[in-house]
Amino acid sequence: MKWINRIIMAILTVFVVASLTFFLVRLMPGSPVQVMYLELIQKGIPANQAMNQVNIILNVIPNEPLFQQYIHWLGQIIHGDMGQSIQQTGVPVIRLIFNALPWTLITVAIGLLISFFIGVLLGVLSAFVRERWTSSLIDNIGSVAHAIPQFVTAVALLYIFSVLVHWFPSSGAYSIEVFPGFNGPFIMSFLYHMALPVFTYVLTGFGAWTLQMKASTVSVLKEDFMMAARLRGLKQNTIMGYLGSNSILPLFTGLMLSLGAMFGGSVFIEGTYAFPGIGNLLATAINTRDYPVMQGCFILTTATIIFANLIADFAYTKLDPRITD
Amino acid sequence: STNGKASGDKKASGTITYAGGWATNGVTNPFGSNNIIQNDLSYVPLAWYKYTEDFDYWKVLADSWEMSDDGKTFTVKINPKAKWSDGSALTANDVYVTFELQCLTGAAEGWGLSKINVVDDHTVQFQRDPKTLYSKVMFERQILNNVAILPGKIYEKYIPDNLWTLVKDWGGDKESQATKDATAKLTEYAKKAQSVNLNPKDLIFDGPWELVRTSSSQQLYQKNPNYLYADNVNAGKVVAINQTTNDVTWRALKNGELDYAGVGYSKVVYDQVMKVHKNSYIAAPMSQGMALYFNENISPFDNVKVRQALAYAIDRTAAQKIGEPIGALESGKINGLYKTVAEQWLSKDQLDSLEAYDPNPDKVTELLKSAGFNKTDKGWMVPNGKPFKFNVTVPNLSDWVAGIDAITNQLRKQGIQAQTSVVDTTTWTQEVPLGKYSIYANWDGGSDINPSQAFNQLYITDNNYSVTPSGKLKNTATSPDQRQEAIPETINVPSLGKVKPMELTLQLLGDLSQEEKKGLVYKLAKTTNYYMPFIPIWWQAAGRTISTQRWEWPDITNKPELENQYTYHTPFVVFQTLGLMKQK
Amino acid sequence: MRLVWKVLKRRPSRLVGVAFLLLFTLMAIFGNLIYSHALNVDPNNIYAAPSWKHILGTDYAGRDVWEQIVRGSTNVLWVAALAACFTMALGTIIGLAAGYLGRVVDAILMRITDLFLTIPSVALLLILAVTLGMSNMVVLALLLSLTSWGGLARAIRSMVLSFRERSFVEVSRGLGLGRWHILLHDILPNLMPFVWTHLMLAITGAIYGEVGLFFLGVVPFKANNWGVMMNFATGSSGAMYSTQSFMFLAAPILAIVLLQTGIVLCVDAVNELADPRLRSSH
Amino acid sequence: MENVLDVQNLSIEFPTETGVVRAVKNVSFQIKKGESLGIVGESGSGKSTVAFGLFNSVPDPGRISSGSVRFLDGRNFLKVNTEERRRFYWEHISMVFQASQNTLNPLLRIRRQVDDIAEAHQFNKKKLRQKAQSLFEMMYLDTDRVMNAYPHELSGGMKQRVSIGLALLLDPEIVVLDEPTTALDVISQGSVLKILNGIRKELNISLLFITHDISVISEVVDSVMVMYAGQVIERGPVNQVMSSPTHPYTLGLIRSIPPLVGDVKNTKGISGSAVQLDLLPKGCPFYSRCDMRMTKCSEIPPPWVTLDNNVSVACHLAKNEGGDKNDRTQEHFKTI
Amino acid sequence: MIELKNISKQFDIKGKGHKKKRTFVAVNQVNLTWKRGEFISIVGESGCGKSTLAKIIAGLISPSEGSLLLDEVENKINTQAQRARWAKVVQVVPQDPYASLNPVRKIRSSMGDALLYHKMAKRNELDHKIEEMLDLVGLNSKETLNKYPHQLSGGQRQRLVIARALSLDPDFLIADESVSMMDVSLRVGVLDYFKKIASERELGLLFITHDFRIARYISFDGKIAVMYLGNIVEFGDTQEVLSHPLHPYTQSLISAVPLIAGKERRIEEVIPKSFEVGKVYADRQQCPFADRCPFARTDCYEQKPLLKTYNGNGSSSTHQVACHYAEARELIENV
Ligand SMILES: Nc1ncnc2c1ncn2[C@@H]1O[C@H](COP(=O)(O)OP(=O)(O)OP(=O)(O)O)[C@@H](O)[C@H]1O
Ligand SMILES: Nc1ncnc2c1ncn2[C@@H]1O[C@H](COP(=O)(O)OP(=O)(O)OP(=O)(O)O)[C@@H](O)[C@H]1O
Ligand SMILES: [Mg+2]
Ligand SMILES: [Mg+2]
Repeated sequence: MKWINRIIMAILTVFVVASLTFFLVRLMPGSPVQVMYLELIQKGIPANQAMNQVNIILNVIPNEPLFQQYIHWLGQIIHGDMGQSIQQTGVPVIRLIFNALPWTLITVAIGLLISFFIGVLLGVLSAFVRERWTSSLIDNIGSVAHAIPQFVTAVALLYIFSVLVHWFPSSGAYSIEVFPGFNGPFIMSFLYHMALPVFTYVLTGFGAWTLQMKASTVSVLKEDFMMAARLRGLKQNTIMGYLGSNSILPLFTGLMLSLGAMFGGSVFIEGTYAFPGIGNLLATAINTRDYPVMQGCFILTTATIIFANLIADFAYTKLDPRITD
Repeated sequence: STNGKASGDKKASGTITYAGGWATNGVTNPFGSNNIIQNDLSYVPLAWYKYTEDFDYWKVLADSWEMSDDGKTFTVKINPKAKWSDGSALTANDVYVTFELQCLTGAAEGWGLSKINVVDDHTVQFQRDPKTLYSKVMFERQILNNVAILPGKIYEKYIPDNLWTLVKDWGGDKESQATKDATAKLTEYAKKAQSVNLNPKDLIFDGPWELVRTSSSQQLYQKNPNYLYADNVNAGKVVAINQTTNDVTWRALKNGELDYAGVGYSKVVYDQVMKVHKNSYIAAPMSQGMALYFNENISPFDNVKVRQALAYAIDRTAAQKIGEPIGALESGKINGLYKTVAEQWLSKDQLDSLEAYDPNPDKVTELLKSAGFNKTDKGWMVPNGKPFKFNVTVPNLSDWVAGIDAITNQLRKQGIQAQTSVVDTTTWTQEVPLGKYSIYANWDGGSDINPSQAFNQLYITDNNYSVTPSGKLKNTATSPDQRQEAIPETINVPSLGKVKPMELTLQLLGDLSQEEKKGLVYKLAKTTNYYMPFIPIWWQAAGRTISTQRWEWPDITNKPELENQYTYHTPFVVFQTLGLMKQK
Repeated sequence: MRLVWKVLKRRPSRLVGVAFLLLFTLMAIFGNLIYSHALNVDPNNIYAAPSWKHILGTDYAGRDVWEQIVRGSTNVLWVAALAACFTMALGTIIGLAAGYLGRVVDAILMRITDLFLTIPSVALLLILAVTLGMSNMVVLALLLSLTSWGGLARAIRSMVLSFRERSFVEVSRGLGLGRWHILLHDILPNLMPFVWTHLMLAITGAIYGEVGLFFLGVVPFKANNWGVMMNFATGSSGAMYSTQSFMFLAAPILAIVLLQTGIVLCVDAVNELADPRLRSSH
Repeated sequence: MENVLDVQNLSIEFPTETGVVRAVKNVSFQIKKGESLGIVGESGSGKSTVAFGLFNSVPDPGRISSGSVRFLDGRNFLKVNTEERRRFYWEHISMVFQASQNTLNPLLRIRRQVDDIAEAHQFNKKKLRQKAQSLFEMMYLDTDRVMNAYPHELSGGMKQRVSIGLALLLDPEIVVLDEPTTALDVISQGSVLKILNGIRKELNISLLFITHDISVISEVVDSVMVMYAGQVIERGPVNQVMSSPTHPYTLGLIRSIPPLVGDVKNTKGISGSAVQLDLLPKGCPFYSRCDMRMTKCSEIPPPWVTLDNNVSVACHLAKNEGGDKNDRTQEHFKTI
Repeated sequence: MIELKNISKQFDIKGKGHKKKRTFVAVNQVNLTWKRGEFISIVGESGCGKSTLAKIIAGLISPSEGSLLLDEVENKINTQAQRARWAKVVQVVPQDPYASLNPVRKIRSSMGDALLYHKMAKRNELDHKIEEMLDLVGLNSKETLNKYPHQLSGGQRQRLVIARALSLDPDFLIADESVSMMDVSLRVGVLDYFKKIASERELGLLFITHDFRIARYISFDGKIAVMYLGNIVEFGDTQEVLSHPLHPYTQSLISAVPLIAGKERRIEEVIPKSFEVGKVYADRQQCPFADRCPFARTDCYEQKPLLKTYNGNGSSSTHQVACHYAEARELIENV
């Protein structure tokens, strides 16, 4: 019951965000209709005719009041239709998104997992050696890595690994010469292309985990049950298990939340590496005022975050017996 | 099905990788508005224009062609050996449908195409509307060179039965209901034909390579064994990389990934790229540049003297060094024409009679003073005592920004409160015609090396007028502010007297003798040189980079027809067809 | 002052941090005074090597890189500081209101906060930046804060909720003190260490957002900004591709890294200074 | 009877930024088989630290600076290697913690925690679970429910009893109880004390019972040791110490307990504040709060004197023979 | 004089999982009269509603039912003004002296706040006032005023809290477990302060504790109320209740107090059937202690006993008990 409520709430939130962005993107200066309309007029087509043509080409009714457009859009979205791209006439937004999403999702997920893993390791390490210089070194590295903007790291990595030494490719998600699908060459090519984006996610991501894990571990280490476990003569493995499970648990919610942040960061990272994911799609859409695509990216990202949160909460109740719901 | 067809072909084992793609996630539809197929590679036109002298072509799909003396019919014979990639013959119907498609978008009507007749399987007759302002030469070039032949089978179904009636209506009175309806109908059909998404496997090709696969950043092509000149083609594969931003292409070039790229450079990158992988640079001419435009509705830029003073104040060469250091041509004498075109159309004396506007501080002072300006210790003041403000709006194309920045810096040093404002390109596109900016950077020149097009752009289109197919001028401005150039109908040019630039341009567009045209061009050039509706800063570099690491490219010294291919076509398509490229 | 020094001295990393921060602050304050004239474009001195005249060399237009960094710092730091202050104000006020003004207000404010937390902030920032055109620093700062107050508001709210149950608040209520009095005198001072620490982190966030916007190049710009420098260095000017132009690429990157490092290293010092419990427990 | 535990001169220090805190100083005591010893002292007097010292696992950053701890096997436990130490724990010495609510892993069911102990000490899991169940039953717990419960599902008193049960799981020779009742309600506390008393007698194990509330102790222990500022200041059979305390501090502790019957007039707290390790004089640590202090007390550390009634005490006032000491306790008795 | 008339407080407990919301009665139908100068101790196990009752009296939470009378005038505490006025009548000293001082404010501002707020002191005479207050509780104002709470010892903190409560010059003082966090040796000192100050100022003192020893010590000449699950189950003069407890719950509480060897001796013990405090919800009509009572009979489960005066052998008429089968016992005697 509670979960059904939450799911309904989540869907509602996505809807509200979608509606808000509907109006927001249309407030941007330079509407695509205007651009095309003026282009046509300059070609010598009379005003009303030009409007007509824009109407046909762009799949929008020009001069339609915003609210009417919204009602229109509502009708579409209820049928699960996100509309068609304005700039790439005739291409459904869904298709653009599904072309871009896998790349982002996979790189973000791998980046997240690796950074989480490294962060947790370093955090535990730092907690164990606390009050010593290694610990403060780890902490400082963690917080600095966390504070350096993603695009700075991305540019630096690009410079080093793609420009100075040509270890990694300069753009794209895979080489066109391999056949996309579940085959060795394709996977290798993909891994090769995603190395730098993933590396960037890891470098900018692990710091936060290190700090959180350290804080969490330090507080668990202070807990009486850790001392108790030691005095009970439990094996070192068991004790580390106690420590690990108790200190990682609070990080789970953050794990899912950071998925959203990383989706946001993809705008910078994918831009820098010319990696054809959601971030790139969004940046292009913003540049060309491709409203439906912008909205599509927005809705998708928001939905991903919201549902990731939902899953995190759900998993949390399963993992932590203290939360009974 | 298309996979591996050429795999046995020993000769065609090489791969050409080039940066040329622009589309991102578009449709595979060679007629589509976001087509991802590099049409040059997969679809060829009837003939390739050499861009040297009128009437000089390489035959591609066409065997022969002829323009009737009265200029009303143009007959083309198709090479009977021409085939589609699936082995079927390429016939007159394919050509017919291809040009019908052109009518849907209103393009063909613009050139004066009024009807097409299929004479036999390999002969097509094009009818030209004699009233049109489009010259015979241009008409011929459109038919032969500018349109790639698409498969008729695929597009037939998008052509309305009453196409030619609609085309006729389209050319009628602009205000009539029939014209409006026809336009609407045509656009609707065009849209259908353009937005359909075709699977590469269902497509057939008549060019040297067929599309195999696309990703969001690359396309893969494979040799078409049924291409008319397949024997000459020795590149088994072509990989096209999307040219989203220059730096992606630079990196690829620096990494030795590319055989060919058309990309601009900054000096440092140029030096680096040319050092490696046997890259070399071919400075292809291009008739586009960057210029400063004035909104002559806004004081003090309505004053010719102020504009001239600014021309004297700006060191264009210095700006170009910063904004477009590699491959760019100097703007030369300010006359509205591309430098080489001007040299071709104007005599040396005529050229010399034009003012050069080399940087000259004395002239600046003189002109501004005579315009009522005052120089104080705070810089120049306009006649009403306020500071002279020079605020240029630039779209965020970074080379432009850098160049304009250099100019504002120059002006500031001369006591003018100059400033650069950068807006994003979309906003800029929208706001320029609305007359929002007093000074702005914009593209310079028509899209053709034909002077008529250049002046058409400058004096008619940019002035918010348009030429109707029947040769009349029509004001398209929707508000007074929109007439941003606001060039008066009559300009009093010293040594020429009263000149009506718009009328002259209109005449230039028609069928005239070369001599008559040259006379008009001189008048217009002189007018431009005096009236200064814009200040050209540089001509854009259209340089191409080739790598001779894997391929040997043809020698272009003293072969302007080959050199021109770097500007107007994807050069290796032509070179491969002509059998001029060798693999290393 | 003695206290500040004492706290800083405790860890060398803090001193390093403060040194960086001080350097940039001085740059930001005095930069515009030293370099009051317009940047000098010099086509004959493009990508000059570092020299006494140009400490960090020159850029693609022959302009002094060091000068740009200094001018950039004014913009970057002002906007960041302003944005961080706005974020703090917004987050704190909303958090306090949600935590203290009863359930209805809480429910409404928290829904809004959740909404802002779930909307991908970078995307929102991009769209808003293009929409508003970012005509001046205040607008830009407001914008940056608009996308970043959510986390703080939520944290403040939960802290208020927990402080509300604390004994000393109960005592104050028992002493008959008014709600607002308690909020301002009992609860707020307890939040201040957190708010101060968060302020520092908000500055790093604002720098990230601001520089990032300019780096992406989707927004109009007039001012000198490290993001614009990076955009040009990685983009059109191609500074990335030659050792000759290395300084133009490296300078803004280094500036950002050093500034962020400085702030981060100061965070724990600020934390200690703001919290009397931490200060004297040593 | 032999000593199950023999502690000699145990000293424990905590290095801090302001200096070294000597939390435990030269503490020596022995516990015989089946005997139970109580340690009483104020907060901060070093009781818990002694307990952790027995396990050779003083919390960070503490270190054992000197002394020896010997169990039945006679080896110095402080020199035993880690693995052997691990095996020794719980099988020979176990502990019930001060805040034993928090000594159970919150993420695991009690059952699993029993299993973990079985695994660590290579016991049969099934048998050990049965053992645990029988122990829980002894403690008036609903065994099935408790075994399958997560710690947070149990009340404080229940968790405390579970902890005691777990401490007895491997039949250790000695169980250390660090304030096992402080956090409990009156009735729960009463029940726990009763259970402990019962088990002690039934299983004949030794107890080390630590508390700051001297009233809690008298029913459970045989002898008592009073600590102040890390030092033992009085030690002896519980009845002797309770009825005739020798050290002024012990006396003060007893006097601060309000009686349940009779007059309350003589109830009196100890003046001054609780143990402050950084303000100790050279001599007697209790000097500043003692109302019978003499000048020499601040200078000369009081000698360790064993009195007739088996009570040992570190106080300048204490004398092995002579009447005035007896007079004083006598007088004190009257006041109670 | 403060009178509680049928005061009840219910909390809605959120249902877990599918279970419905339940109403939990924290304080049930409590009647109590508390005169100026009178010392009353309230004893009971954790969770029995002692603090809730204290908060109701202090006006910190409003009762669900019943009324609060001050000098026979019904008193409502809804507005800020009423709360401020009531604050000068009743003050609470909370359990944890550390948590009840604002950790980030100096003692001076913590102490001065209320005085300024109620305009009982002007800003310029504030220091003087605070010094007076601190002198009263035996603290050196010079040493303490500029310190933060964590720089003071537990005993000092507790005295500060008392001083602060007294700063409004209330007529009644409630001490909620005020010494349970302190060391045994320091407790008596603080208790003495309470006693001394309350008698000097003729304050009514309501002392909440779970320890009978402390209850007896503080209200030696006063009264004791024993609470169980929100109900007052026994009420009477301290000596009387302790020497002859009537309710089985009181008896088992007293039985559980550890005795000091050589000073006290147990004569008889009453041990409850279970060591866990049960839960009683609003809908049950039974003796709340029935589930644990070793003497419970059938009607204990059916009918809820009311608090009434016990007229058994030799008891004074003030001794009240809520038990169907109340029986006086003597459990402990002096050695
Ligand atoms: N981690 C530590 N760092 C520094 N000093 C410590 C540490 N742990 C304990 N101490 C010091 O050791 C002394 C003894 O502490 P211990 O916990 O043994 O006291 P205790 O008698 O058990 O007190 P309580 O009754 O409060 O449990 C204390 O004064 C304390 O200051
Ligand atoms: N705000 C509240 N919401 C729900 N239940 C509450 C609330 N406050 C108290 N209770 C419940 O009311 C009961 C009585 O609580 P109260 O704090 O008065 O007990 P207490 O006798 O003071 O206990 P302790 O000795 O532990 O302080 C407890 O079971 C508690 O869980
Ligand atoms: Mg302890
Ligand atoms: Mg309570």
